[in-house]
Amino acid sequence: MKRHVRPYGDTTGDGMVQTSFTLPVPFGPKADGAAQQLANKMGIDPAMVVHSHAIGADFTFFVVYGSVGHIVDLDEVRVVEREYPLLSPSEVNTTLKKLLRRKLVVVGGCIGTDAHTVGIDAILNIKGFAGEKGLEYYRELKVVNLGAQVSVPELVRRARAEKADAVLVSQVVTQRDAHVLNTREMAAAFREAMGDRRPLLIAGGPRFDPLMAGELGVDRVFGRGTTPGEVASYLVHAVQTKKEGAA
Amino acid sequence: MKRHVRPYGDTTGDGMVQTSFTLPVPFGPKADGAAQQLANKMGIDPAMVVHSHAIGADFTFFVVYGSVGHIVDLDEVRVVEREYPLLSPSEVNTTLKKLLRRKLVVVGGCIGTDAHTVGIDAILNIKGFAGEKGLEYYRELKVVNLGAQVSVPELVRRARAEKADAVLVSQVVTQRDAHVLNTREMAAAFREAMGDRRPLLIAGGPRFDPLMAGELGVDRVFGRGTTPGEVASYLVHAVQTKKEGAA
Amino acid sequence: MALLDLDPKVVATARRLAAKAAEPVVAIAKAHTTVAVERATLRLAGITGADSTHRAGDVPWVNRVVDTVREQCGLEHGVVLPAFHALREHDLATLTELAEATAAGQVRFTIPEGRDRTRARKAATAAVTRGIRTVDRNRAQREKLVAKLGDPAQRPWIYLIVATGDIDEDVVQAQNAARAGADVIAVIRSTGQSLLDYVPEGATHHGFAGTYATQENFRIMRAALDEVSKEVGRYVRLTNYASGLCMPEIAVLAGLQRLDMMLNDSMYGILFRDINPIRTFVDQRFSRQVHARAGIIINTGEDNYLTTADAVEAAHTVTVSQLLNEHFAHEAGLPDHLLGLGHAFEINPKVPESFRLELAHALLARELFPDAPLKWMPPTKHMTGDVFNGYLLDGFFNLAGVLTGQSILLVGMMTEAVVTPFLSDRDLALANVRYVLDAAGGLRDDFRPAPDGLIVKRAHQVLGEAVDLLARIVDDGLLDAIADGTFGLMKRPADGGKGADGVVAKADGYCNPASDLLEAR
Amino acid sequence: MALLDLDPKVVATARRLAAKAAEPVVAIAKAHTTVAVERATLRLAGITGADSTHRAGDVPWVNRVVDTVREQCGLEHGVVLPAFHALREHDLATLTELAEATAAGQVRFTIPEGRDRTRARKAATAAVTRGIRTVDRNRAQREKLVAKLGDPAQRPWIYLIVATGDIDEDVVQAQNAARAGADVIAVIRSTGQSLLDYVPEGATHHGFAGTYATQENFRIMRAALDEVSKEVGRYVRLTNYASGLCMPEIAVLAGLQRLDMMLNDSMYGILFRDINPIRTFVDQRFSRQVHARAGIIINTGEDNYLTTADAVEAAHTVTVSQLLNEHFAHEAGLPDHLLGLGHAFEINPKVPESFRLELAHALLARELFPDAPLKWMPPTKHMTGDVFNGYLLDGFFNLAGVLTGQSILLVGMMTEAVVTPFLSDRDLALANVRYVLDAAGGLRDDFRPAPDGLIVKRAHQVLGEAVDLLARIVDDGLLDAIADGTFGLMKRPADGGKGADGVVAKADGYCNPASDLLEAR
Ligand code: B12
Ligand code: B12
Ligand SMILES: Cc1ncc(COP(=O)(O)O)c(C=O)c1O
Ligand SMILES: Cc1ncc(COP(=O)(O)O)c(C=O)c1O
Repeated sequence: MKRHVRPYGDTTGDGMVQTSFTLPVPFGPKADGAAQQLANKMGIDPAMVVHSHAIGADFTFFVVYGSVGHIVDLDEVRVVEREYPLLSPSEVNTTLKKLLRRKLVVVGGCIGTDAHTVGIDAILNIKGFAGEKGLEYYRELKVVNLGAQVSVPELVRRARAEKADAVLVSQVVTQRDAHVLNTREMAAAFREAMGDRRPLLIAGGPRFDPLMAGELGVDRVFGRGTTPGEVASYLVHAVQTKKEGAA
Repeated sequence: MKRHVRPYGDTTGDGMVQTSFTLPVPFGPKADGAAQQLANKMGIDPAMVVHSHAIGADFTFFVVYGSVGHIVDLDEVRVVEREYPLLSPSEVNTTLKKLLRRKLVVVGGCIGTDAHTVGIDAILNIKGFAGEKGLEYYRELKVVNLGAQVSVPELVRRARAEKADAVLVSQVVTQRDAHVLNTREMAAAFREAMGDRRPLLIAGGPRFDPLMAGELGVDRVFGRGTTPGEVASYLVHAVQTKKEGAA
Repeated sequence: MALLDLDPKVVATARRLAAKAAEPVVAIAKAHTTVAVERATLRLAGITGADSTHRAGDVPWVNRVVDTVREQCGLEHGVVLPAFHALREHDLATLTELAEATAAGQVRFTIPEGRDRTRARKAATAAVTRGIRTVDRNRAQREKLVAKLGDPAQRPWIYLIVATGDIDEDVVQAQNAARAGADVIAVIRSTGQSLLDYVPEGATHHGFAGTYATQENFRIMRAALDEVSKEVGRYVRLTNYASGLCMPEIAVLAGLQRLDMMLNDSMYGILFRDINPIRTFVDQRFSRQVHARAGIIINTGEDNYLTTADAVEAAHTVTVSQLLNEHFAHEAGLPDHLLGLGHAFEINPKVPESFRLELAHALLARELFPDAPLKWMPPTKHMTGDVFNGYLLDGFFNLAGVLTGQSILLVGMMTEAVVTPFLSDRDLALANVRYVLDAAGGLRDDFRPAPDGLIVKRAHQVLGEAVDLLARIVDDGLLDAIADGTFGLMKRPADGGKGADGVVAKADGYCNPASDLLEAR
Repeated sequence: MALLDLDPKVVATARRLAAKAAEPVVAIAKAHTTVAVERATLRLAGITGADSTHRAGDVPWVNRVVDTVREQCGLEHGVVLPAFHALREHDLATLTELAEATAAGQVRFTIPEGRDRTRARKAATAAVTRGIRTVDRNRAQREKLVAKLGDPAQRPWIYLIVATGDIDEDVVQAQNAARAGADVIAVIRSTGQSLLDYVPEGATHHGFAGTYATQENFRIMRAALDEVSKEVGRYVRLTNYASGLCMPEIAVLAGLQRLDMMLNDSMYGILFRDINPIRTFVDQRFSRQVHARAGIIINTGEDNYLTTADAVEAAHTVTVSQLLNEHFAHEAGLPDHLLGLGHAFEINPKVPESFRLELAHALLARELFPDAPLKWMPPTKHMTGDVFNGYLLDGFFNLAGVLTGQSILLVGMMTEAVVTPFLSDRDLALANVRYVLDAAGGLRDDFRPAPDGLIVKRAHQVLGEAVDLLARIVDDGLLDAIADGTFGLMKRPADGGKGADGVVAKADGYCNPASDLLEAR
């Protein structure tokens, strides 16, 4: 694979992209010009405003096609690479048993006012996701699923009571950055309540970027399409690392 | 209207845009990261890669949503403003009659290998476009429609033979910039053959930007959605200006 | 014209079983009241406003009064007796004054007896009657406006959501949506509201993924829609949510502000907000009585089951729930033409013949409830970030709505999996609906499911499964069925859930003029 | 199952009139040859390659020979007599050597007489027979591959266009398209090619909005598709264009390189490329004879009329043209199963009930030509830059194809109004088709146009108008009808148009072994 690539329309290097947006400008040639300007600022040049229509008296919607000059440098792409092996459920169980000689305790739920449990259930419930069984299926995991709309204080209390090794929170609603605010609040509460002895903190949801773990104050972030096996494998890896660190 | 505006998703100033493109990169987290990088370079930040799927083994298609930081400055928007009044057919006829005391001769066609006559016919044929009659309907215009795939030499020859006041060419195919190359070639040929006594040169087609007239070497460019009335009114205006210049 | 050839005997059995399954729950609902029912009653009696001096933020006066009454003399006799008795005792002119005095600790609530009781009851009845008259006037006003401006020219009615979190932005979006063709505007609520045990006050601007339901927001939006209704020449309806812990109060506010439809399901709160089942059934009954009086179309929430359960496997649970919702609604006085029973286009599009299966389900609902204004909900679960594909799927959803004669079409958004709708999403979605209605509006005439074909067989199968499940529910009890995860795979035991402590068994002398007036219809 | 209840007598009348209208034109076609027919004959006889020393760029050897023959002794006796005579006279081994000698001015062509004539004829027949055997072998090879790899699992077959202008990029796109589900790949030609009076040579990389049709490009793409056919486990068909001034030659090249379908319309070149009508009808007859021999499905171009004329007003002209194309094809030896008659979804989507009108037109074609592999063309004219809306429209086009049992579905692109398709456009378009086929594949079973409903009435009306128009054409003559703008509103007089000077009236002694062999079938 080449290091430098550009978008591909129908010819290598043509740079073609499609974009659409609304501007708060009445429909007309001036609006098209404004769309063209925006597209140019986005690096699309030449930009073709191929469609525009009025939305009410004050807005115009546009579709623009054109070629961007930007070059993607693949060496500069930062992604959270999975730094641990994907284990099968039985490998997870054997390793955990050896490491801990007790079940690993996982407490999960949706925090804040978020009631989207399907995602966390996909990770935790036996039923699982994408053909993989959820964490409840793993013999060496004890799973406590608190469900929806759990308040942060309640979560901390339950995590403490259950002696949780890991806390998994889901955040699906992202309007006004609710997911970011809630997760930060959660991380701060655990830090305050338990300091270094806090459990592993894991956040997940379709609009999280795994690169955000640091700024959110959690150990790991999982995004859209996560499978239970990835999470179980990570848990093993994290426990292992912790043990090694402690030893 | 404000001078500075940003794209509008659901809140003033949120800057939200949608974009989609393909990168020549195999599907996977790294590809998503590459898409994110490109979106960032386009000024979308934060950028959400909300969808990606493989196209074959070597390409990935993406849909990205996010907020652009760019601000559109409406004062900087350059559009070709109609600097002449829109006239009714009878106004066009009366004015031309007064100005010329003969019919104004218009020669039109699609040049190069372009065979898309619907656009030029929409302007020239009686039937017209968008409820307006075409130029053939105007008593004081003599229209010679050469149809499709007219070569440039043939066009120059006919324009000369007909003593054309204006030559209207249409270009619809734009792949590999065919429209730009053909139009430039046409303008150069008229310049060479007739110098200053060349007829008015008008180009039209859905992917032309009216701002391009200068670089194409023509007097005026009409884009998508042009109506016959606009063209007729422009002809009157141009003839008038020429007369005044000559006087 | 009936296309499925359903057996009327099977249909009658289904209805009989639903009634039987609902019976014990109706009995429970009648035997209890809740803090929310009592607050709703006082709101009908005229209390408004909030205690803005309270350190926990604005607390509505009605909560102060009901909470204090409960503390001091219990709610088992209802709130109006102690409240109106105290009003007279302390010589206060209005309920608001009573509330202020309550907050200041100056009022002592007791259950009046004998003549005091009669007097309090009378005063309360008079006050509540005034409230109900406002509701009646609003209903008449709606009828007048509809007569004058007209209903939408076509079925299905086009139902659009706004969800900015800010009532002022909502107004912009709603008016533009109406101009672009929306017949019904729903203002989605902020994520947290359903678990609040009070109704916020005033105009609000900071909801998360929705705007708070408040009386003032209702008023603002209704006024905005009245304005645009005139402009577009048809009466544009307004919808909100009578659900969550304040279901009955919000129903009252809707009646007072001339809302036209309300999301109001008999089980949604239990299943999807983990609200206590008894609380929900009690609140639900009262709120539906209010809706019946106000002429408000309710919208039920069966679509939600298909977001947590599989739309093919769980298809019959939708039918069962529709039949239960129908029964509860009838029992509370709602006629068929106010029953916006819900269902949804949520089959995984990868399932072979998914579109035909959708048609089977949609047609089954249509033929089971021929006079109900069915609400047809768009794909959500299988929408992805591929907005092109989403736009297509929404087009086929629209077509299914047209082919099966749905009454209210909730317009799907291509950005369903991405964000709450952009202005342009709504506009594009309406263009999609318009295309389908214009281009294929009459295609229903040419749609004749093959007898014994996939569609007919599937509809019969779902109905059969629904009857079986209803029989099991009759045997086990509806509350146990809910506890077992029958609906949407959510398991909700009867004694669990939020708001259970707001439920109160009625005493023998329980008095509630609102219930009496509404029940008397 | 017939849904329209067409009157078999009216249908028979329509066919009878079409045959009558075509008759004089067939007579003209038989009485003439063209430079292109003669070149095609020589190509069958084995000539290949080009004169790359010529200052005007590569000139195919076949053009040098035919032009020189014409100059020196005319073409009215056909090219093979003078050519093969010269071969022997000058003792040359191959036609290519003859061409080189011709270019060097060393050959003098004459019409052989007596034994010379017989010898030349025999040699030519032997050579042409070898060419035809290659065509036969390719046909057999196709049958073998189809038997081994299989045909597409579903109808309609999915037909996709590639149009990069560069054969190498085309290969990438075509293979990916096949992997994503395409059953047929069409390589669109460069804008200018149809007016070239020669076929370019070799692999090409610089077409405008399409790739030149050359023998080498055909070979490259067929090989690439053979490769991907194995991978995807079904025989992926290849399409190109036997149209323009080189129609017969390209038909021959297609037969020699095992192409599977060819765009080949009896009037397209006249109407949309302003090619001389007589030239077109002569070339068309020969090319169809070649296609018949090669087992190549032809695709006709009625869709184009609806881009210049209105799809509702001109619907009957499509039917008339299909009937004419059918007749010309039958006359040239093509059986029904090779007749990919064209029609299109081009009604303005703003027209009320546009989708049902599309269904009426599509079903009419289906029932008029039950055994023809109809080619169903997507919306193009009413596609705009609103790609979301375009994607939806394409979805309904796909649905119309499924509901009316079309055989070959040309996949529409959301960027139709913008650019020649991007890689991703094709991929998204295929996802659209897949959704519709999977989700609604069987919906045809439930589609029963209401008797006397809009669809049935419209179909009858269009057929009626077609019969009336055919009657008028029989009276006025087809050539005059074309001159009057009957089809696609394009007016093309019989003596106008490009390539007229390439038409030659056959002399009595005209000799063309290819015609003889093909005619003899
Ligand atoms: C189902 C659904 C609901 C159901 C939820 C039922 C339930 N019990 O969960 C119901 C109908 C109740 C609902 C209600 C609402 N919803 Co909702 N809903 C959806 C929907 C259609 C699907 C979500 C889903 O289930 N996805 C499937 C799961 C498997 O995917 P996932 O959540 O991404 O999870 C995966 C990964 O992200 C990851 N993951 C997720 N969490 C975690 C946690 C951990 C620890 C790990 C490791 C991994 C992980 O693993 C999972 C498997 O891969 C989406 C739209 C869509 N198509 O995405 C809207 C959507 C999420 N809802 C939305 C909204 C706004 C609401 C409401 C607030 C609307 C309202 N105002 O009434 C309400 C209220 C809900 C509330 N209080 O939170 C918005 C959110 C907008 C935003 N970005 O802010 C969406 C995007 C729709 C929209 N466009 O408006 N909703
Ligand atoms: C109709 C059509 C055809 C018809 C043309 C029939 C005819 N006699 O014109 C047929 C079927 C023959 C055809 C063939 C081809 N087409 Co074509 N065709 C179209 C289509 C569907 C519509 C164009 C149209 O008629 N628009 C309506 C008219 C009224 O609009 P308009 O042209 O924009 O004109 C307006 C203005 O632009 C302006 N205007 C235009 N010209 C002028 C001139 C003057 C002087 C003025 C003042 C104004 C003016 O005024 C008009 C009225 O407002 C478009 C796709 C689309 N939806 O746009 C593809 C399209 C233009 N075709 C395309 C192609 C590639 C071809 C082919 C080359 C394909 C092939 N390789 O075989 C062939 C060959 C044609 C050739 N040699 O040029 C591409 C061009 C891609 C590109 N941007 O380069 C398009 C965009 C489709 C696509 N996405 O691939 N086509
Ligand atoms: C029936 C019903 N009620 C209420 C709601 C809204 O939820 P909440 O009560 O959380 O505002 C929904 C959500 O779509 C619903 O379907
Ligand atoms: C029947 C037919 N032939 C040929 C063509 C291709 O045109 P050209 O001959 O210019 O390559 C088309 C275009 O779509 C067509 O429909």
